[in-house]
Amino acid sequence: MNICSLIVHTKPTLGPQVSDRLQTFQGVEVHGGSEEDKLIVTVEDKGETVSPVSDTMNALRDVEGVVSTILIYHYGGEESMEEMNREIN
Amino acid sequence: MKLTRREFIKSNAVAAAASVAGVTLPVTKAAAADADDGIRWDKAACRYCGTGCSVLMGVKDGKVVACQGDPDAPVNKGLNCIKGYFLPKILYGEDRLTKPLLRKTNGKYDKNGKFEAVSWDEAFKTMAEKWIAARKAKGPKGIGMFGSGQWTVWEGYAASKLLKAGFRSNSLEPNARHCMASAVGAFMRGFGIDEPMGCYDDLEHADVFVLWGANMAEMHPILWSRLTDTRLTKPGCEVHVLSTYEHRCYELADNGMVFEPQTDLAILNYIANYIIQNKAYNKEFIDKHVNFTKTPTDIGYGLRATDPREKAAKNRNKGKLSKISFEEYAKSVEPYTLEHASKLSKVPKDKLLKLAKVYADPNKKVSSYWTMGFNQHTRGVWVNGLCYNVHLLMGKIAEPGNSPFSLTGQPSACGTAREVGTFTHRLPADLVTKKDAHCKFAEKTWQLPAGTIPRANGKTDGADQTDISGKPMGKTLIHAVAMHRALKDSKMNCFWVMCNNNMQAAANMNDESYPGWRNPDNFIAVSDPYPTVSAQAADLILPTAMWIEKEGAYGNAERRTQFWREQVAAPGESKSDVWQLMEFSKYVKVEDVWPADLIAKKPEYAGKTLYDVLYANGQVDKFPVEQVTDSRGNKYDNHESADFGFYVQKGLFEEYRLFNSVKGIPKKGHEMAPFEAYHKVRGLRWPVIDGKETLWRFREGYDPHVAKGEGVKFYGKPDGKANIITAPYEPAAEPPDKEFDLWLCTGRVLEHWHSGSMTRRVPELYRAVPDAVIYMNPKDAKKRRLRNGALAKISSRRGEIVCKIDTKGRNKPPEGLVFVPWFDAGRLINKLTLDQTDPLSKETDYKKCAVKISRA
Amino acid sequence: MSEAERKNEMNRRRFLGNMLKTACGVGLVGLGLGAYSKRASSMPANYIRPPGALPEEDFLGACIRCGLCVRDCPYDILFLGEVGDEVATGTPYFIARTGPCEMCEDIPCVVACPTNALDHDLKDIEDSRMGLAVVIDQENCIAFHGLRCEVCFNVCPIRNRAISLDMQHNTRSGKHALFIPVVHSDACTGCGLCERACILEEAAIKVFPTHLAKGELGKHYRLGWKEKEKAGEALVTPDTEHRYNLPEGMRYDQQGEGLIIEGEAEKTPFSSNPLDTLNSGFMDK
Amino acid sequence: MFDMTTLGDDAIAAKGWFESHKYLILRRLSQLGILALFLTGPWFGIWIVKGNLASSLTLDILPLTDPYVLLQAMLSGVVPETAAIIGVVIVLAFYFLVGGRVYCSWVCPVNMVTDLAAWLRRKLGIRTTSQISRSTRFWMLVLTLILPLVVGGIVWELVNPVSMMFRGIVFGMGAAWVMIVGIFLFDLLVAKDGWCGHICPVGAFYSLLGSKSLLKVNASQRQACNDCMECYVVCPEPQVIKPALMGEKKGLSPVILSSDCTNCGRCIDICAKDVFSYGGRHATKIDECKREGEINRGVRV
Repeated sequence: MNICSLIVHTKPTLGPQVSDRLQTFQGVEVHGGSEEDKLIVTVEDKGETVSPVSDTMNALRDVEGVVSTILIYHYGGEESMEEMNREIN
Repeated sequence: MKLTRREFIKSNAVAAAASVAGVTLPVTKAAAADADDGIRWDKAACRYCGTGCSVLMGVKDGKVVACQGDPDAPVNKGLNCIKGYFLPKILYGEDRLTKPLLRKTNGKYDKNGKFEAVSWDEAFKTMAEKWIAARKAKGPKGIGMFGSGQWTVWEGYAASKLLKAGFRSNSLEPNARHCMASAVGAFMRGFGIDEPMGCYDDLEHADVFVLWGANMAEMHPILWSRLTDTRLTKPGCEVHVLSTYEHRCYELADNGMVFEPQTDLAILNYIANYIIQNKAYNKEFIDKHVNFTKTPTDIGYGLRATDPREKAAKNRNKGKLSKISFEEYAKSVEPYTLEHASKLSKVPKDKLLKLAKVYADPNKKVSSYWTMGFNQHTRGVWVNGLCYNVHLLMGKIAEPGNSPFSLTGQPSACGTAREVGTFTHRLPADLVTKKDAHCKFAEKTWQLPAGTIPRANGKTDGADQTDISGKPMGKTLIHAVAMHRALKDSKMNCFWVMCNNNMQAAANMNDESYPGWRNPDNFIAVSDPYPTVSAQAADLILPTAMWIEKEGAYGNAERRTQFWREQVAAPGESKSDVWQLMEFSKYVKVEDVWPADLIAKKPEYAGKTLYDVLYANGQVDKFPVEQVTDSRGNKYDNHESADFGFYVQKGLFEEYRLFNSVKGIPKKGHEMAPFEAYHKVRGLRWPVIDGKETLWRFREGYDPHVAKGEGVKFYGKPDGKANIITAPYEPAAEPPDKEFDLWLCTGRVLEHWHSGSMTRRVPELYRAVPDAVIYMNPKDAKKRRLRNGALAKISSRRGEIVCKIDTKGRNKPPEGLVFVPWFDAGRLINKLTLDQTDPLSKETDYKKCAVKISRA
Repeated sequence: MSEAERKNEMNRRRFLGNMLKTACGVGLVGLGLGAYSKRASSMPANYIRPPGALPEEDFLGACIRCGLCVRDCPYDILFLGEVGDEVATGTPYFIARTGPCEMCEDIPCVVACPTNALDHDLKDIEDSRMGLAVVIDQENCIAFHGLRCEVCFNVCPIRNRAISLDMQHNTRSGKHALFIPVVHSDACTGCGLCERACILEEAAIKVFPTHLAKGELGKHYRLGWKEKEKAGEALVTPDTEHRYNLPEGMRYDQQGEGLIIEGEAEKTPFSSNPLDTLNSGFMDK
Repeated sequence: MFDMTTLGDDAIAAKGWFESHKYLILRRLSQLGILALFLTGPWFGIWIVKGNLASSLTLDILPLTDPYVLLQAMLSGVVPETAAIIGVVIVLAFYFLVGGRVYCSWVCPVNMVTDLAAWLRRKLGIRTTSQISRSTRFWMLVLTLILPLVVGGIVWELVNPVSMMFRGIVFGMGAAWVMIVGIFLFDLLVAKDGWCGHICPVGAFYSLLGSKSLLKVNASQRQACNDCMECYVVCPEPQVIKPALMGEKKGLSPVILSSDCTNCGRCIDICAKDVFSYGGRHATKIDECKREGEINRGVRV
């Protein structure tokens, strides 16, 4: 499965609106930064062999109000979903 | 916190992105994953001073393991002083008391026995027997309770109810009597309502700060850092500092003045005179909002009536105001010329002039701060008032930056001691026992038969109130210092000291406090978490759950009420003060303390315990036990609720709130938000009306009690006008003479709080400042052939102790004065102090008595 | 060679041989000792010599390890190095964190010293330089975060001179000040009272031997303003007067604030404080 | 070889146990007594003597300073304080009179260790010898005095077991006991009287200091010698006995003149025939006189 985090720069003051739009994408979650117009976004898939993550990321770029997206962190592992959902502490 | 691997990776991803973007995320799993050390964080108000910093306490496995300043608290923004830094450690001193201890010989209570562990039941049975007997035999003043500005709000309220309604006694005093009574007196005389009109935001808005007998640098460390910051960042900002010795505030002072003790009275009158002479006063303000009055003079020093100084006083203890004109007022301050003030105070003229000018400059916003220098003063009410006079003359009051501000020493001096009626003369919400109507309102609110609460003069509707003995009540008021005298004289036989260390704190230990407590006729109970000096001198010690071992609320100096939840359980059999008060009330029946004619007015109370009448009254116990939970789902215990079967704290607070909210309240202005609201905020500054806080009182726009167009209204007074009260300079009770040739001033240090019962159990704080020292001028030391660090004997007419001399330390007294802090249980400076009080406020003056020092 | 001669010769050889062996052996011991003494003269940074101690090399020569200073210390803070300690055996030291020098005015340890290893010329304890306090951990010192601690400042016996508080704006909280402790080497005696009092688990202010604690400016460089102050005048002749092309109402202060727009300061001829006007005589104008 | 099992039996038979251990007991009392004077302060708060053997102050009046240590310090460039100078003069005068190595046998705490080693050696019959020359200590002495010049510090005192042991007992031992055990094992297993008799430069220094001292052991009754050899066995510096005991034919004085002699009195104790006694350096005349009591009084003085 894949988990990525991105910084999505938005046009000034459009942070909250863009944030709402991004939330509608499958596997996308916005964690904050809408006030700074720098959204902290994660994109994840469900462990499919052909990951939709890169498609999602490309799609994000086309959302209205988005200036740029920067990939910060990428995790790509072979674990099964059961493993991923096991509690670690 | 449980976390899946998936969430963990995701949170790392989020944290990485957030740190690159420089975005601060709300507390999410990102942060939690990084620092998931199993610690539960919750807010609380700091245990120590009246500043009211908010702290976050970290609990793990039932123990407080961590703390931090609350970054979201407006008062301290995540900061703490050195005492706050060590908050968790005050709970875990090695010598915590965990069992009730009673002096016994051969298994029976004995005043001279050794302390033995007893059950709570035995403790309260023994105590109730003594209390009921003393109440019957000696009347309403035969018993007494000495509480605290460190009590939580509901503890003070429960105590007020137990004593005033239950035992029908006004013998309830808080240690705030030693601390804030003069401030209260002046607020009531000047404005008719207690507590400052401004708030801490004045610290950012003032152009000039004047410190009158307040060592904020050490005593209110966080407020001082705010004041300092304004001084550093605001162009033209000035700091004026006045005290009887040079302390750490002088490091920042633009105009530092050391004055001869007691002459603050003259300096303030000089400033008023300067303003009037230069016609700088705000005429419009005076005309609209101020009455001029005078107070009787030559009023004595609150000593025992047999003292020659009392016999010589013409108007002993008198304080009734009489109206005068502005011209008469102007004439009364006329003698206080610059020359006269400078000569009396020994402050150079240019410095006094500089000070007078900033007050007189209409374009400069001036905030005056004071603490014990004003309050612990045999003319404390006067001197508080003289400061208000200056502000009122200029109209520099009740607006941002223009603020006469009385700082408090204790965490809930305002919230508890003052607001819920723990003084002998007070009832909740500024009501007083002197007024029949106030008492009747309280009786109605408390569902008591009319005439239950003892009136100050023992009369209701003009008729004597009957006591349990069948005799008339008589006069019922007794203040803290008088309590110790009554104990010594066997007039009071039972005394319960709770949440403070009055043996160490009260003045003249050798002649009054100790003989009173150890008087064979008396039974002294002390509730404390630690074996303090007071506990040592007691007959029964009740182990107490402290601070965050119970759900609590404090009200700080800016009228901010802050709540916290119970964070951890208390050790052993320790119980909170509110539990002790309520549990004890189960051991007393109505018949034990009320006369038959009173019970006859409410026959349903016959045969009931005070607990049933006061707490299980359908009002306090109306909120069922609930699981206390915060917004993040963390669960908290509440031992009191579990033990009594209802939500004790909520019940008490909501009943107290009736005094501020029901129709027909005798006094408005103390409105509080509902119980629930406080758990969701870092405190609210009352009056809280429609959920909105009040920052500055008495001013239109800021205070909803001031109607549109009124501008300023001092609504505590019936005519809406504040009082300017003229009072002269009068000398101190015990100035130095040939034999006792030095002034003694006592006080605190930054590292230790009050009697040191908590801070001295923190090894680091103890190491930082282990013992009390005598701060002394090097010249005075040399005259007595004493070197820095030498041991010296300091003695007064009443006692002596041995301390080290410090001529190079943080406090630099002028020649002729020494300063000794009182935190040190090993060097009890209150053996030396004189039990002199302000005759009006009855507050002790710990700042001025005569001592001598010689080599030990 | 006769038997006796041979015997003599043998004896002589043996004697010479023995002597050589002994000399070599002792020489080796000497080398070893020399090397050991170099190692032993490096002390741990938290070991501080008593007041008046000579510079370490001289001190090791002068101290005869008698322990009289240890005995005469009224606060019993001094120890003698023991074998295995990382300090020259038998020489006195103290550890500030556990037992700092209490700065006795009569300096009994120095008086006790029979060899001047503790310099008898030290008469005023405030002149001693046992080491130098350093606020070594500015990340953990809570004063740097704005907490009101200042314990080191408060316990310092050379009040306000050895440690002062530098008051600064707290940009994080926006409305509090920071009270930053700053040590001044011209007054700090290295007594270590601050280190003992530091309330952190591990002290953020520590006393080190001066050579460890102090930096040194490159010998070639001078601080211009200090040199000027020392000399009492500029080292190089000051400039002749500067003149500038400026529009009306502007001034230029070369040494001070640069461009000055005049006429902004006073909006009216009156002081903002009417008392200034009221109190100033108008007759003598 | 010599029968170790009967060592001293003759003396005990002739003089009784106490008389044949008199000086041993007196020496132990002296060594322990000196330690005790230093220890009453730290142990009981009764301050008789402060400091240690390097330098001390008795009853806050009498300074005493070890000349050997001070000499090392001065060689590293130190000008001592008056107290130290007075202290050194007193000590020098004392040892000059009674014999430098009196320090070794009556004061030095290491002596107790090496004596124990020697005694055990005899009991266990260990007979190892080493090639170390007795002159090594003088080389060592020279070395310890050169090192301060070269290195600039009192180097020897970093390792000197003598001062280390005394200081260790008075101030705290640390790992110094390793050193002492080392000496013990060295003396026990490697060389008879290895430390005191061969290596210790302190002894060498005091030996030189006492080369002209007045108090000496005198084989005044050497005619009575029955050649039992026991004095040689117990003597830590046996080479010093022969000239005095056997030198009658060569016309040598019965006084043991060698400054290596520590004036310990072991030979006096062990001799069943009372050959030895304390006497003055020039006491040949007393050779004829048998008034032991008088001589003993002299010792006490």
